[in-house]
Formats: sequence, C-alpha cells, structure tokens
Amino acid sequence: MREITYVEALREAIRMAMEKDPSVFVIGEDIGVYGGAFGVTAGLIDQFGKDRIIDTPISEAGIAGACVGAALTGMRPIGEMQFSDFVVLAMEQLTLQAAKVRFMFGGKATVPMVMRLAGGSGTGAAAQHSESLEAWFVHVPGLKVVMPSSPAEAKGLLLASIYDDNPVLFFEHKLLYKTKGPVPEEWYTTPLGKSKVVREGKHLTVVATSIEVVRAQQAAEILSKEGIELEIIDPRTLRPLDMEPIVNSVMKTGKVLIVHEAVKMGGFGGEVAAQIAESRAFGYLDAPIRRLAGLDMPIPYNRNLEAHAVPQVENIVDEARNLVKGVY
Amino acid sequence: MREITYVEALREAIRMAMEKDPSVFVIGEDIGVYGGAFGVTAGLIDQFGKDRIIDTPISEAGIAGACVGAALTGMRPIGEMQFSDFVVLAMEQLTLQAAKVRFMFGGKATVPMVMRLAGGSGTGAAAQHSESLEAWFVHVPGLKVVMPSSPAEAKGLLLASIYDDNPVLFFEHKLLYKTKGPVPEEWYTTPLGKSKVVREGKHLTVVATSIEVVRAQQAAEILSKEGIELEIIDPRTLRPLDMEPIVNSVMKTGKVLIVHEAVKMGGFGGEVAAQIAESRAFGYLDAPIRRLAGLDMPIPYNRNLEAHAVPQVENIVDEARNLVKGVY
Amino acid sequence: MVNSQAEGLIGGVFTREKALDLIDTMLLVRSFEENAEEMFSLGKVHGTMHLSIGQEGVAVGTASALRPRHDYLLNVHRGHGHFLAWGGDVNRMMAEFTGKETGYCRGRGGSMHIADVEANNLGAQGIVGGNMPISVGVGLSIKAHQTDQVALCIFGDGASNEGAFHESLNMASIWKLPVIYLCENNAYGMSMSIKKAINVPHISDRASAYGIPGVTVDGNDVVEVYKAMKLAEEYTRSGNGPYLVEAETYRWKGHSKSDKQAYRTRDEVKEWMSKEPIQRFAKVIGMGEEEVEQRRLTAREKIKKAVEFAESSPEPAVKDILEGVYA
Amino acid sequence: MVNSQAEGLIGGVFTREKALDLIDTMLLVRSFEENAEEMFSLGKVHGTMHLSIGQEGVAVGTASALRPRHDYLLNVHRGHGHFLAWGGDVNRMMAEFTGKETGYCRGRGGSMHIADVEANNLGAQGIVGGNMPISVGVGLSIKAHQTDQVALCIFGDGASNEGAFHESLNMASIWKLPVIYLCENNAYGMSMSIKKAINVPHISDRASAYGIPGVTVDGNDVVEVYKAMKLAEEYTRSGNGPYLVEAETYRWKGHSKSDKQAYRTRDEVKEWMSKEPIQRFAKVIGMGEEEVEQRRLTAREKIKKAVEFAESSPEPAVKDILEGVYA
Ligand SMILES: Cc1ncc(C[n+]2csc(CCOP(=O)(O)OP(=O)(O)O)c2C)c(N)n1
Ligand SMILES: Cc1ncc(C[n+]2csc(CCOP(=O)(O)OP(=O)(O)O)c2C)c(N)n1
Ligand SMILES: [Mg+2]
Ligand SMILES: [Mg+2]
Repeated sequence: MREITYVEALREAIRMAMEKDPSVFVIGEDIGVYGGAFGVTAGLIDQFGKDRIIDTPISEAGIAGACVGAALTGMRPIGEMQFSDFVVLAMEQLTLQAAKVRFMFGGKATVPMVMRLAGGSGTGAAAQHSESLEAWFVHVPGLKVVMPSSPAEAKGLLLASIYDDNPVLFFEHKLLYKTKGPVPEEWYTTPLGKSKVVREGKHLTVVATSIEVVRAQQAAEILSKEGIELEIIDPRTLRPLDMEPIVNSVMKTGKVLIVHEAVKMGGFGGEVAAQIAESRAFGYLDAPIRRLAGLDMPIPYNRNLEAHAVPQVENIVDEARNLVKGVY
Repeated sequence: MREITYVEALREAIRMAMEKDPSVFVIGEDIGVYGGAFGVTAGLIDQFGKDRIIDTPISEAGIAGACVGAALTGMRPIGEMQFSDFVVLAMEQLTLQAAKVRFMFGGKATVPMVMRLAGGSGTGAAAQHSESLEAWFVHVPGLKVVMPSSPAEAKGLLLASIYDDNPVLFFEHKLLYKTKGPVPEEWYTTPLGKSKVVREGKHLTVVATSIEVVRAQQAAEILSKEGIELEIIDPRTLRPLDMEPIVNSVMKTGKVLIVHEAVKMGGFGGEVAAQIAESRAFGYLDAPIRRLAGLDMPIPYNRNLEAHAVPQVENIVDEARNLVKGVY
Repeated sequence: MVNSQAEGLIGGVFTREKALDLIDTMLLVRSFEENAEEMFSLGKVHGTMHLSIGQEGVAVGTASALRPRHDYLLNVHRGHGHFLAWGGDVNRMMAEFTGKETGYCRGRGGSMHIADVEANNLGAQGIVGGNMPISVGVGLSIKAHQTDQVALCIFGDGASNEGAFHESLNMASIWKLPVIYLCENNAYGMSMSIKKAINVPHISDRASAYGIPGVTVDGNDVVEVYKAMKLAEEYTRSGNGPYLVEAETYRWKGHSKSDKQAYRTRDEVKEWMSKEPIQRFAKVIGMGEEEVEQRRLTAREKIKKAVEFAESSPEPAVKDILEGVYA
Repeated sequence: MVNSQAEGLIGGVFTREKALDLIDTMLLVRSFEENAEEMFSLGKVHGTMHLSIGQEGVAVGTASALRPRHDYLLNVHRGHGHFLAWGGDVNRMMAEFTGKETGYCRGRGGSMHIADVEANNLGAQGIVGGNMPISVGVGLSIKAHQTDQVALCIFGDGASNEGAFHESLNMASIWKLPVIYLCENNAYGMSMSIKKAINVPHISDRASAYGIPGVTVDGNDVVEVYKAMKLAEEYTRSGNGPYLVEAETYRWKGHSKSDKQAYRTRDEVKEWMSKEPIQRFAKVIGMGEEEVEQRRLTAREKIKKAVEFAESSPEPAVKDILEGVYA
C-alpha cells in the first residue's frame, strides 16, 4: 500500500469530506495560504476557496464558537487550535456550550463538530506550546476525545469524527506529523470508541496513546530480543473508552503498564488504572498497575531537559523490563 | 467552641489576612456591596474599602490576570469565580500563566495568589452553574488545589492558601456554605498537602472530598448501626496529594471506596485509585478498588434528576455495604 | 425603509391588530414573570431565574421587527420575554420552568437554558456572553446556506465586557455576517452599575471599534425599539454585515432570586417604573386603563392554564437520566 | 511636555550621547537577530523564535522614553529587541536563547519566555495577548504600592483581536491604571494581514471603546516613537490611566522559523525595507555609512562574545529538572 505521512493523511481526510459534503468547512488561524502551522491544510484553500477554508483573526474563543454555532445550524465544521495549548482560550465554548447544549435542550440539538489540536512536546516550543491536555476533555460528558497514533488512523478517525454527530476533540501530535505509514487511498472510517491491539504479546500489557504508541512499539522490538513480549493496546478514542480489549489483555498477561506523554498526576492513565482496578481483571493482576507518564512539571525549553520530561523509548524499556521481572 | 458557618469561616479568614497584611486584596464580580453571590465577602467592603475589595466588570480572564500580575509584583490577591464553571474563561491565565511562569523563568518569580471557586450541584442551577472541575487543575503542575469540607478547614486552609507562595485553586461547595461547625477564633493555618482521617474504622476505607465527606460521615453513622465501621479520609489538598494516610488505611482495611461529586470518568478518583494500585497497599487489597462519583452527564435542572446525578448518602451506604459484604 | 409617517399606522409603524398583539404579549410576559416570582417564593421552583419585569418593551419591539421562527434567536439568561415574543408556547415554557418532562427541554434545562430548536430558537444562555461566539457560527451557516435569515444575538450590558463580545463582533464584522447584536442595557450587571463597568457613555459607542453601525434606543418605547431593529434588520438582511443596537431599559426586580439590591436606590427604581413600557404603549395606541386591565386578566388566565399544564405534567423519569448527553 | 524644538537636541529630543546609544542598541538588536537566524539555520538552536529585524525602532524608541528597570515591562513573543532596549544583558540572553544554565531562565524558558524579574522585566509571552490581563494586575499593584511606576505592555496587531485585549483595556480604563499599551503593528499576525483581521483603519481607533487616548505613530522613526511614548508616559505616570500607542512597522523575516511567506509580496517587503529604522535614524543624527558600519562591527563583536559565553556555559543538569515548579 502507498505510504504517506500523518499530515498528508489528515489532509486527505479533510479533502475527501469537503469534496463529498458542502456542509464541511475548516476554520482556524493561518490555515489558508499559510497552510496551517504544521502544514495540515496546505493547498486546500486553492481547491475550496476562502469561504470554506476560513482564516481567522487570533481569536480562539471565536473559532470554537464559530464551530458550535455552525454545527447547531446544519454545518459540520472542523476547527483548528494551532497549538493544543491555546484551547485554554476556548474552554467555555467547548465544555460549557458544545458539550452540554444537546443535553440542556432535552436532546433536541446536535453539535457535529471537530476541533483539531496540535499537541505534545519535543520541538523546543517550551511550556506554553507543548502541553498534552486530553485528560481535561476526557472528564467532560458530551465530548468525544480522539488521539490517532498512525497515519492510517489519522485519516480513518478524522473521517469518523467529522461524521460523528457529537463534538469531537481530535488531538494530533507534533512529532507524529512527519511519520509515514500505509494509508488506503479510498474513503474509510475508523470507528470511534474501539481500542486496538497494536501488537500481541504475553508478558505485559502496555496501554499507550499517541506518540507513546510509537515509542512502545520501538521498546517492544528491543525487549522482544530479550524474550519479553509486550502486548500493546492503543485506545485511540479516550472518550468513549473501550476497556474490553484492555481488560482481556490484562487478564492474559497479569501485568499492565500505562504510558502517556501528559503529566502523570491527574492524567488519562489514572482513569485507565482505576478502570482496571475496578474490573474483573483485578483478580488476575500479579503486579501493581504502573503508569509511566510526563514528569510533574511544565515542558522545559532546553532540549535535553525536554526529552527527560516525558517517556522515551528507553524509559518504556526499563519500566517494562522491571515490571516483567518483578522489580518494583 | 463557637460554631459558625462555612461562609462565615471563609469571611473570617479573609478578614484576618487583610487586617494583618496590606498586600492581601480581593477581586471578583459582585463581591462589594452585594457581598458575593454566596455572601462570602459580605460587609468586607465597609471595612476595607473599594480599593481592596474590588468589584469587577464581568471579565473572568481579566480577574484571573489581575491576580497573576499583582501576585508577580508583591501582592497576595484573592480572586473569586462567582461559579466555578466560569473558570473556563480564565484557564489561560491560571494554567498557562500562573502555573508556569515560575518554572519558565527559571524559578525566579513567585505567584502567591488564591482563586476561590464556588462549585458543585444541588441548587437547581443546571448544567452551566453546577460543575465540579477540580480534576482539571490536579493535572496542572505549578498549581495547588484545595477543597475544604468543613468550616474549620475552610478557615485554616484559606489562610494557608493565602500565605502559600504558589497559585492555589480553592474549591468551595455551594451546599457547604450554610453548614455549621466549631471554628477556633484565633488565627491558624491548616497545612496544605496533608490528608486527614476524619473518622476511624476498620472495614472499609472511604476517600471522599468536599460535600461527599459530609455525606460519607452520614453514611458511616447509618452503617455503624449495622456494625460496619468506615474509615473516612479527606485529602483536603488534591494537589499536592498526601497519599500516606490513604495507603496506610487501605493496608488496614483491605478495601477502598473513593467518592466525589465530579463526573467519574477522568475524575480525581481515578488518580487516587491509580496511586493505590501502584502503592504498597496493592498487595493488601482484598476487593477491587471502587469509585462512586457523578454520572456521565451534565447536571440536570430537574431537582430529582439533579439529586440522582451525584452520589447521595444512600448511594454511599449501598456501595459501602456491598463492598464490605463482598457483593460486587 | 421604515415610513414613520405611514397613514393610520400606530407610531407610524404598527397596524392596530399588531399593536394589540404586542400589548398582549407584553402583558403575557409580565404575568409570566409575576407568576414565576410567586412560585419561587412559595418554593415551587428549584434553582434560580432572572425576571425581565420592566424590560418587556425590548422583547416585543424586537421580535416584531424580525421574522421569528425563520430567523435565529440566541437568547440571554434574562430571556423569558424574548422567548414568548419569539412565539414560544407558554405551556411548554412553564413546564420547562418547573422542570417537567413536557417542557421544551424535558426539564433538563430550566429557565436559563430554555430553547426551541425547531423554531430556530437556539436557547437562553447561562454564561454571560456565551452566545456571542456562537452567533459567529450561525452567521457563517446562514451565509453558507445562502438564505435570507438573520441571527439575533441578545446580551446584557454586563456581557459587553467579556472578551467574547470583542472577538465575536470583530469576526462578524470582517466577514459581514448577518447578525444583529442586541444589547439590553438595564443599567446593571448584577450589582455592577454600567457606569462603573465601562468608561464610555454608551455601549453602542463600541461598535466603532469594529467598523459597524451602533445605535442606542429607548428600550421602554416599543415603537422606538421596533424602528431601530427594523433599520438594523434591513441593513443586516441585505448583506451589509452586523449591527449593534443598545436598548436602554431597567429591571424592576432583583438580579435573581436573592438580591438585597443594596447597590441601587429605591428612588432610582421608582423613576424607572414611571417609564414602564406597557402603560406607555397603551397610551400610544389610545387604550384605556380598563381595557389594559381586562387584557391583563386574559394574560393571567393563560398563565394560570400554563401552570395547570405544568403541574399536571409528569416529572422526567429517573431511568432516562442519561438521555440526550450524546447523539 | 516634550519640547520638540529644544535647541541642539537631535530630533528635538535626544542628546548626541543618547542618540548614539540608541543607534548602538538598534545595531545590537539587529546583530542578535541575524545571529539567531544563522544559529537556527545551522541547527544550533532547538525550538522556534520570532525575529524583530526591521522593528528595532519601536524597541529603542520606547525604552528610551520610559524608565527601564524601574518601570515594569510585559514583553511580547517577538521581544528580543525590547529585552535588549530594556537593558538586558546580551550574554545571559544568548545563553537563554541557547538553553543554557547561565541563561536568564536557566534554559527553561528560551526565546519566548525570557525574563529578568529583578529588573522588573516580567518576561516575554508565548501566548498572544497573554500579558494583557497580567498588566491589569501589575497596574493594581503599582497603585497599591503608590509608586510612580508605569507598566509597559507590548503586543502585536494580531493580539488586538483576542478577548484579553478587550477585558484588559476596559479594566485598566475604569480603574485608571498606570499601563501603557504598545501595539506593535507589523502588518501581519503570522499570515493574517491586519487589513483582513479588522475592519477599522487603525488599531488605535479601538481606544475610543474604552474612553482612553489612542495614537498611531510611525514605528520606524525612533524620534516619533520616543515622542509618542513620552506623551503616553506623562499621561499615564501622572495618574490619568492607560494609553494606547500603535507603532506601525514591519517584520522583514518570516513569522517564525518555517514561513514561506506566501501571504505577502516581495515588493511589499522591499518597500518596507526602504523605510528601515537604523539607516533612517543615522541620517537624522548625521552619521555616515562608514560609522554605522563600524558600530555594526562593534555590535557583532558583542554578539560573538555572547555566543562564546553561551557556548561555554553548562547545560542545565538533569538532576535539577524539577526545580522551579513550586516555590
Ligand atoms: C461568564 C459568566 N460570568 C458571570 C455570570 C454570573 N452572572 C449571571 S447574570 C450576571 C449579570 C449579567 O449582567 P448583564 O449582562 O447586564 O445582564 P442582566 O442580568 O442585567 O440582564 C452575572 C454576573 C455568568 N452567568 N457567566
Ligand atoms: C493565543 C495564541 N494564539 C495563537 C498563537 C500562535 N501565534 C504566535 S505569534 C502569532 C501571530 C501574532 O501576531 P501579532 O500579535 O501581530 O504579533 P507578531 O508576531 O506580528 O509580532 C500567532 C498566531 C499563540 N502563540 N497564542
Ligand atoms: Mg444588565
Ligand atoms: Mg503582527
């Protein structure tokens, strides 16, 4: 199969949806001739014009509100937060309006919108441009939270998100943008709310998200040579969360390591750990549930510190090996 | 000891700090002659004048920014979000500025501010005025998160928060405002980062926050008559979180129930559950870790639905009884 | 154009039939609010509410100039009057106010979130200024669908200090969106006098920051409100972009359920009561005290029936509690 | 008052000594930026940066009218020039830019967050408009401490469309806070032309929405910037409240590291390059090409030393990684 980058896969999904459906449009900062800060929308303005690829002033609340209002009245907007951090300026529209309006109106309104957000560290952008904020939205009923880790899923999950009738927060990762992988050329959707077993193994279940799925796979390769086989599961959709494959895996391996880039304290991993501890897998656990996640700090500028602030391949290797060997 | 309400205790703390220290001031909507939406600041403007009890336009980002800027330059501001929900409009200042500025500046700035927030459901204020959002801030390094459950702690924790050199998010609960309890008249601080064993028991550890501490105590009374003794722990400070008493208690009881009003998915309870599952208490658990928390929905207007959306005394009783009896 | 001299028309603009309709709607709003206050004080309603007594002129004057159900309404928290003027059904509204399953929002929303999406009424707002960014999206949607609709976005004086006001008016302006921004200036945002909250004489003065028209009008004069809104409507509906109308009015009651009103004087309230919109409009149309009272009784009767409807309606079933969170 | 006719003073305002100082600072800024660009292209710097080449006139004209270190500075992301004009040490600045332990922020902040809190320089901003609400608090603090300080809050044209702009200017106005708002209008917010982003001729036109003075000045003319800032300073420092100055200028380089600049023409860039602030000021003070070049070499020498300082400085130690999160 043809290989394309994560950025290209996202762009292809947007293009396909826009070609098929006049109700889809994109709105955000510098998404027109500039093509988006990370190039996702490059060239789309030439094809669809400035009324469907809408460059905005620097007004994040306005961007989010534009999506909510358009979604409420028959459109399927795709908004962009240039860096996911800036979503702090759009929280009201996303969490008090988009997420709640359907319920508040007795189920009589729909808000089919997607907000794409470029998240994560690793580019030296420092504390205000490198956060991983998905956990906030996992805590908000009415929203869906999607986090693709590969090009193929970037396309399939984005198309599914655009056609979902609920507001979807779609977290991309800056370091994934240039990663390549096989992506079918035709239209397809990857269902929301389905976890995926990315790699099968028997010694340890690893639940990872976004860039950490890629790192976990690299760690698995290394450990495989030592005879340790990781089973890697990528939830892909964090809300709703499909725990079934995770629980089944833990029942098989008896051990689990949860890995994400976001700060550990209060992060998504806590929810996964809690759901495992509440589940029928509890009795099968033969080691404590472990989380490997971002240090308790903002992302530093210095490249070396930055790399140390979030889980890298070698950290996953160490942690996984220890867990399997009973060192904890 | 004299009994006063939670509101009076908060007001007393503010008054004492302001009398002692000219760098303390209060800023928020309708906190002057109106006395605050819940009466916390009633009368303070008469004593301290409008330059220290500052009524603002309806500008939540401005209020938060006013606190950050003043704190950076030698003041100890106390901001108020009239309803905790409105903090969605102040997220940038609180999480990207207040929380990070010290770190970003290499440890060379301090931001000694308190943001008070009136949270929780139970007053028929519906989905946009009833949220419990503390978990978001638990996920933000650089912040502290405090949640008092009694009048005495409201006073002691507020004084400690005002004198802490870090930004503190101080979550009050609307239904606690009128609760009464013994409160020492003198100046005292209740240390941040110390969990409290509110009630001792041997059958089940209950970790509860805010209004659910009160409900858990009522549940404990009921269960005590059945011979079931709950040990209730109130973390009081959610960040930093003092797990020691919780871990010790779970090692004693072997069972734990975590109770909070906020939505379960992605809530603070997940963090507590995960830390227990990671801790040395793991091997002592003889039942799955359970969480009892808000349903996965916005808060409804209808009174009956509203009550059903969050844990009530009878829910705690049922859940605790089942857990102790091994029914799960 | 509005022909203010049109022969035989009341105030130059309304047929007698229309004028009677407006007075009846104002009386219905007044009765709804009085009843709401009473129910509240009797403990029959849980939660809070924001009464619009004294502000009825803005609601009926505005709706009469637009095309309710065709145009979009983005309502404000103090929105009972606008809801009724937009043609809302008083029974289902009362049912929502009392949290019943037959209410517009199945009892999930209540006073602050009452909506009638089918009638393009996108609901009241619990968040001050929260409907303003949404109005940008509605405007974009109208443009994309190429209809001749406009969106009416209503907010209070206090809301004009939210960042959302600024971002929204700017976006609406640069894209020439068909949105009419109606600022209902009732002199206070809760306890905050608008005189302390801003440093310009009129909120409409802020229109110039976005290069859009802004006018201030006497909100207690139904005819003036109608005329101003009609100008705004014509401007906006013909594709010229947004328009800001500030209607000066006053709320007689406290901000919400528990307000000691220490921030204003009784005299000020009295003075504004003398500028009451209903009696004023009655004079314009030459309606006597007696007829007004008669019509008031009719309005009260409707409200009574609405209360009966609401009271006999079922509570939402707890088993359905999670319905409506997701589509 | 500024006496623009003052005898013997350059442009009526600067002593020769001061003028030389200003030109040297502009050259230092220019050299810093050129070097930054080079380091970046050589892969010696991680992350991003926002170069101010072409905008040096705003930085030095502004700082020269205020009291750096005494007054507060709330800097913008494109802030290298302001940092140096405010008296920042170029060695420690370069060390921060390259993420070293000897940097102002111990390598934790980098270009976008460089600060010198001891010098009342409260740092650059990664968030467009993020310093504006903070300026309100600094203003309140100055009032509470009853000093004669002012706060200088710098932001770009693009920032003027953030809600934070609106809330902050309004609050500063109603409380008469000693804050000077300096909008550095370089014609674009990233790729967005200010002409598309707002619907009024000048950003300073927005001052009227808050009842405060607003002026627009040629930002490439150091003397004009100085004069405008001096008027602003006198107004603000004497307790009259905030003041908005818009300085029109242009950035020569792309927005940040990777910008193809498809949103503007080469001609436009060229035209603005002809309005270059350094040469222009050199003419005003009668400095020949040769002397400018000489001084440029001196500036480059300083930058070279700064690079040496930075390169010989230690990396932050990983063991200290958690330091500075909490007080
Ligand atoms: C973002 C936000 N801040 C504060 C509030 C609390 N609040 C509700 S109404 C109100 C006053 C609003 O004033 P105005 O906009 O003038 O409308 P009015 O109530 O006078 O009709 C306040 C402060 C809120 N609901 N939302
Ligand atoms: C809240 C926020 N939105 C968007 C960005 C991304 N961004 C950084 S600088 C910039 C352009 C800012 O334009 P302007 O204010 O005119 O300043 P300039 O870069 O032209 O100096 C943008 C969009 C950001 N850092 N913060
Ligand atoms: Mg008002
Ligand atoms: Mg700019």
